[in-house]
Amino acid sequence: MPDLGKYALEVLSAYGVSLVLIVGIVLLSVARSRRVRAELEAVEARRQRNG
Amino acid sequence: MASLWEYANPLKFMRTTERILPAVSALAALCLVGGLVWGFFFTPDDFRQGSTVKIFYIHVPSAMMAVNIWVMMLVTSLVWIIRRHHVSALAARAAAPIGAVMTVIALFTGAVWGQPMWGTWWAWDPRLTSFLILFLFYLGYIALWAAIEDDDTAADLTSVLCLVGSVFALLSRYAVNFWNQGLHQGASLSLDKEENVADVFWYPALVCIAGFILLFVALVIVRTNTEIRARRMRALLARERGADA
Amino acid sequence: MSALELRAENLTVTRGGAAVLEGVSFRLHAGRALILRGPNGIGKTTLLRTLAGLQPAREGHVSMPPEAMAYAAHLDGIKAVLTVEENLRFWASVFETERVEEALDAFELKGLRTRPAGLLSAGQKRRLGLARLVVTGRPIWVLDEPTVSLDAAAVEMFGKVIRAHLAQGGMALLATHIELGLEEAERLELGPFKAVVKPDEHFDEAFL
Amino acid sequence: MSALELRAENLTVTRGGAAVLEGVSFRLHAGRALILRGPNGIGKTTLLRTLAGLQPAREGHVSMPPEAMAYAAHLDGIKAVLTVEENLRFWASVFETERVEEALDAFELKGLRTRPAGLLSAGQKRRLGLARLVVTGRPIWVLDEPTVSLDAAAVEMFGKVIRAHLAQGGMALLATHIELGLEEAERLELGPFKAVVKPDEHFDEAFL
Amino acid sequence: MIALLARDLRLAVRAGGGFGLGLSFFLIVVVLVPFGVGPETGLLSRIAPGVLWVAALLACLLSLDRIFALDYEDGSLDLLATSPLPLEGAAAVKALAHWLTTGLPLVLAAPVLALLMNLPWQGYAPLMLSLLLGTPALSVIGAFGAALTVGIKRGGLLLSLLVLPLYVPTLIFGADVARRGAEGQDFTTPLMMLAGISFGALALLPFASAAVLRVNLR
Amino acid sequence: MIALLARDLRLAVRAGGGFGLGLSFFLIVVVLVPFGVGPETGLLSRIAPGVLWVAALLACLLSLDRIFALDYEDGSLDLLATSPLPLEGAAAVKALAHWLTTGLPLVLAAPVLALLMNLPWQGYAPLMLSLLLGTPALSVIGAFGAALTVGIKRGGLLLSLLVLPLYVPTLIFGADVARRGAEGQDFTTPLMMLAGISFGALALLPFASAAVLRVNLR
Ligand code: HEM
Ligand SMILES: Nc1ncnc2c1ncn2[C@@H]1O[C@H](COP(=O)(O)OP(=O)(O)OP(=O)(O)O)[C@@H](O)[C@H]1O
Ligand SMILES: Nc1ncnc2c1ncn2[C@@H]1O[C@H](COP(=O)(O)OP(=O)(O)OP(=O)(O)O)[C@@H](O)[C@H]1O
Ligand SMILES: [Mg+2]
Ligand SMILES: [Mg+2]
Repeated sequence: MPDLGKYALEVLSAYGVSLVLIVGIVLLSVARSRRVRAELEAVEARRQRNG
Repeated sequence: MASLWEYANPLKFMRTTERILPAVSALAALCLVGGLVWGFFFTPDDFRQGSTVKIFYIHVPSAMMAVNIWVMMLVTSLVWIIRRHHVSALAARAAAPIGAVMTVIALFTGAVWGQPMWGTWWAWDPRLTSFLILFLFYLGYIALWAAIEDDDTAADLTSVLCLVGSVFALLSRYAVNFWNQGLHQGASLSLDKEENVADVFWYPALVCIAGFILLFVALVIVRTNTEIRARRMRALLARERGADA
Repeated sequence: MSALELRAENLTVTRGGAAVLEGVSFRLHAGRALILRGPNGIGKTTLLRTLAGLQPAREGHVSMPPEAMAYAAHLDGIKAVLTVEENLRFWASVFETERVEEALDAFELKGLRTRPAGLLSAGQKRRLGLARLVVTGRPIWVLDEPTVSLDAAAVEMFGKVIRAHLAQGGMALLATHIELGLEEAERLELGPFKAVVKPDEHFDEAFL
Repeated sequence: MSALELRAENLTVTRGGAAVLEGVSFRLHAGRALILRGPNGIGKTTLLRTLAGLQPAREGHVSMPPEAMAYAAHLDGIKAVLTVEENLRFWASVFETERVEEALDAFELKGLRTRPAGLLSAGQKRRLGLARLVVTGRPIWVLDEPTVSLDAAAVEMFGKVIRAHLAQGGMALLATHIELGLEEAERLELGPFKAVVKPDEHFDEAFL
Repeated sequence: MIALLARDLRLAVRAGGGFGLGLSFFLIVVVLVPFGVGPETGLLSRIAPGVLWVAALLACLLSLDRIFALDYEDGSLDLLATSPLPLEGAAAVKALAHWLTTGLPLVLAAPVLALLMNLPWQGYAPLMLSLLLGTPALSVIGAFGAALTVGIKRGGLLLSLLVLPLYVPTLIFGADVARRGAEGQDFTTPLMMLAGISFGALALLPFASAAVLRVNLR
Repeated sequence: MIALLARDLRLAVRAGGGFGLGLSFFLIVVVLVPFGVGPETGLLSRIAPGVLWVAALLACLLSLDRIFALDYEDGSLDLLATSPLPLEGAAAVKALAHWLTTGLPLVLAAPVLALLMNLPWQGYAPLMLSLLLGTPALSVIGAFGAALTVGIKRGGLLLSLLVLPLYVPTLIFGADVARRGAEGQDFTTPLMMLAGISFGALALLPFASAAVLRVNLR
């Protein structure tokens, strides 16, 4: 861990919040992608069955 | 050589992009982690700014992305208006929330940086102010997409909003400059060597910028494909309903 | 009125992104009326809106431009706070004609001319909406369920106005579920044109 | 269900300040249904709203409180963004009953339970609106034109639900223009109760 | 009651931005003010408490017409009125839902916007306290106004006219708490007054709203 | 065109307060601000130009949704779109009618409210000039936003969110003219910019509005 001096709080919070936001949007995107993919597959399967 | 427009076919777009997605994501992760770790742990403090220079590695890439994502949305909106390729409209829709998040990151890191540097969290500096306005544009754009039921209508309306909004965003940028002269750093990529940030700080920053760009590409791929699937699903459900009736 | 023939060829009309009717073709000569028939939801309203130029057709061709048509639908754009006459005068000046008196006469609205439209009964309101057609002076009338909430006497009034319009060389295109007493009109059953979903459709087309 | 008899005595109901129906009286025993008939504008809707407690009667008396009644009209308070089941569950918890499954069954909505109500067809939406009645668990159903936009199969479904409700000792009061297939129900013609404007009314009463 | 609250919150979330829009309006008004009065931080920090309060009030105001109008239009309100829920309770719950979707986010967002307006640091706690105490009053008063205008088409502007004068006392005491706080003065008196108004409004206005709704449903 | 203008004006007058409501909102916001920031005249007169501009802008904003929504709901817009009037012209005329019923009264009322805010005397002319030049831009930009949201139920808040960022340049230059005027400085540069924005918006935005309306009518 580097010595951040008197600005430790600033630097750490900048990194922390940014990382949380980035990870947040990545997770949201992936989760929604999974969900929509599954839903679409269900609909397509129903379509195959019903012709 | 096949025309670029072939990729406007949703299926082809999805196949191609999903093939390259793992590589892009891996590279993005590598660059991001590498650049940030390099920047955070292995660069010296600036003699004036102390350890706060480390914020640079997030602040600058996110600020650049925030602007460039809007430009990309403008281009894809134009493509939709002119050639009516659905993928294009959906890519703009997929990109907007990423742009908004980038704007928030730039604003937040800037504010945190401003406190030690300028002695204030926020000043109505032109660049900061125009970022705030950019954020509002992102919000309006996203809200309009969300509010309209019909997909093609939404695509058309948001595209026009993006066009008109870009013009007004430029105007605002100019107006804000006129309104208040600023505190903020000039562009560091300027040719004037004096103003440039020292190389020690620049190499990791370049890696971070590459990381942010790759991250954006990966996210846009995932989100665009999600939008394509959601669109397809709505179309199928509408048909089922049509067949029931 | 110069219109000689209205031809629609192989029209495909869409609603909410999905094709509703496919391959609709018909011809209509000056002085004739055509009644569109079909069950609820078949796409009558959609077809009429397409002809009137309010939405683009996905495919096909119409021989006359929307500027030749006067469109009237369920919502008749009547302002409750304006009087009957003011409502008509407004449309007359938009369409640059002078036929307000004629229109008031045709639908027996003379006695109501100074009544604010908001105080009219449903049937009277409908008559005012139809009177607007006279005022447009356009050759092709495109009417979506014109006789909703009219009583028998008013339906007859409407029939007379249509016949007079046709006699002057105009045309009329009507969608309706009930009999209008226009025996001489041609009929077009829309059932056969219902768009079918092809099972082998490509993924990218499935958006549409 | 404890209700034994619903008596309305000498009701006068008003709309927009003017009396619409006067001196309406009827009795309805547990297990029976009453159909209100009359031309457009006679005041059926007004009467039903008065019984349901949404507006006060100017005169007269009703033997059972509005709390015994479940009211359903043209607007059925369905939220487009909630699913079918969520819509029903909401009303079930408002009325503190547990009969959601029963209601879904009765109107064959099980297959649609997770569909957002905004995507239902008009007839399905109406079925959902009627399913709400089952969920209320109240003895007297007050229904204003319940079968609008229902097809024949759904009307039959509705008849079955009504009969089941009556068989449990409930009551139903219906206003309708069309036949519901409830031959056993009593009928009340509202024509004779139409309010007449008395010429000798006092000036201050004329405000009412 | 809880079911009604849950439903209203769910509707606000699903119907796209019940939360977001009021908040964005708050943000926008606060951003516009510096464009109007100029970027000087000293001046901005002096007017910050007042501007934040006025902006919060306007943001509340603009979302008021959703409280009852949508339920009126689709018939839910008729059905609620004939349900076992007392209409007073329904009116109170709907005001609560409005507060949760609009007022509470405003309270939470206020510090961020206060930053933009350069509020002195000692002003943050009083600002949030005053908003926390005051916005519930804004919601119940607004619900009363919304109940009054529920039958009127496009009644938005009329609603504003009716409600804004009613907002004046809340605004005066609320902004006073925030201002005194920012200047480091004692603010117990206006705080007590603000609390009094809030509790009074919360206790009494739902009855008025219900009475007015009954009239409008007739 | 003239017929459409005449009709819109007549509707505004008859429908109860097309003129009055925007104006009263302007009045109320301007009155609320002193309650918010405190009664000090020095402070008030400094922020007066900015507050008047922001209040005028909000008053404009709140009446925007009437521009197209009422005509959309009763079918008039369909009929207008199929009439010989070019839709671009109709959009321009409707923005003009909005300006005549909202913007112009605001310009005329501004001096009275400036009095309430203790605007220095030399600030009156620039204030009115800037409002006179700026409010037409507000109306056409607003008409564009109204055209975008015409199909959306209760789109009012969304409309604000879309339109307010577009108002930023107009606001900045307009308020700058008024502020410099009040401080006795030279204000030709911002005035030219304001005029430029107004004429640009007037010349181009009606086309965008018409395009967007066509999409919404589909
Ligand atoms: C909250 C507010 C802030 C925002 C929205 C913001 C925005 C931006 C933007 C848009 C850039 C442009 C990137 C480029 O052109 O390459 C940038 C770069 C930069 N910002 Fe900020 N900034 C903020 C606060 C700060 C603060 C407080 C500092 C530190 C003192 C700072 C230091 C820098 C530096 C050093 C750069 C790199 C400039 C360059 O490219 O040479 N920023 N910022
Ligand atoms: N927004 C929408 N998205 C998808 N499909 C829709 C939408 N609106 C309507 N439809 C469907 O389009 C079809 C055609 O509707 P249209 O109004 O043209 O029918 P119509 O023949 O006029 O019916 P009616 O006799 O009831 O007037 C219907 O099946 C309807 O369900
Ligand atoms: N706001 C009002 N002011 C005055 N009279 C009104 C108002 N609204 C409705 N009316 C009148 O009240 C009468 C009763 O209306 P009501 O809706 O009860 O009739 P109804 O029997 O239900 O008709 P329908 O068969 O068409 O449903 C009608 O004659 C109507 O014209
Ligand atoms: Mg139809
Ligand atoms: Mg009725």
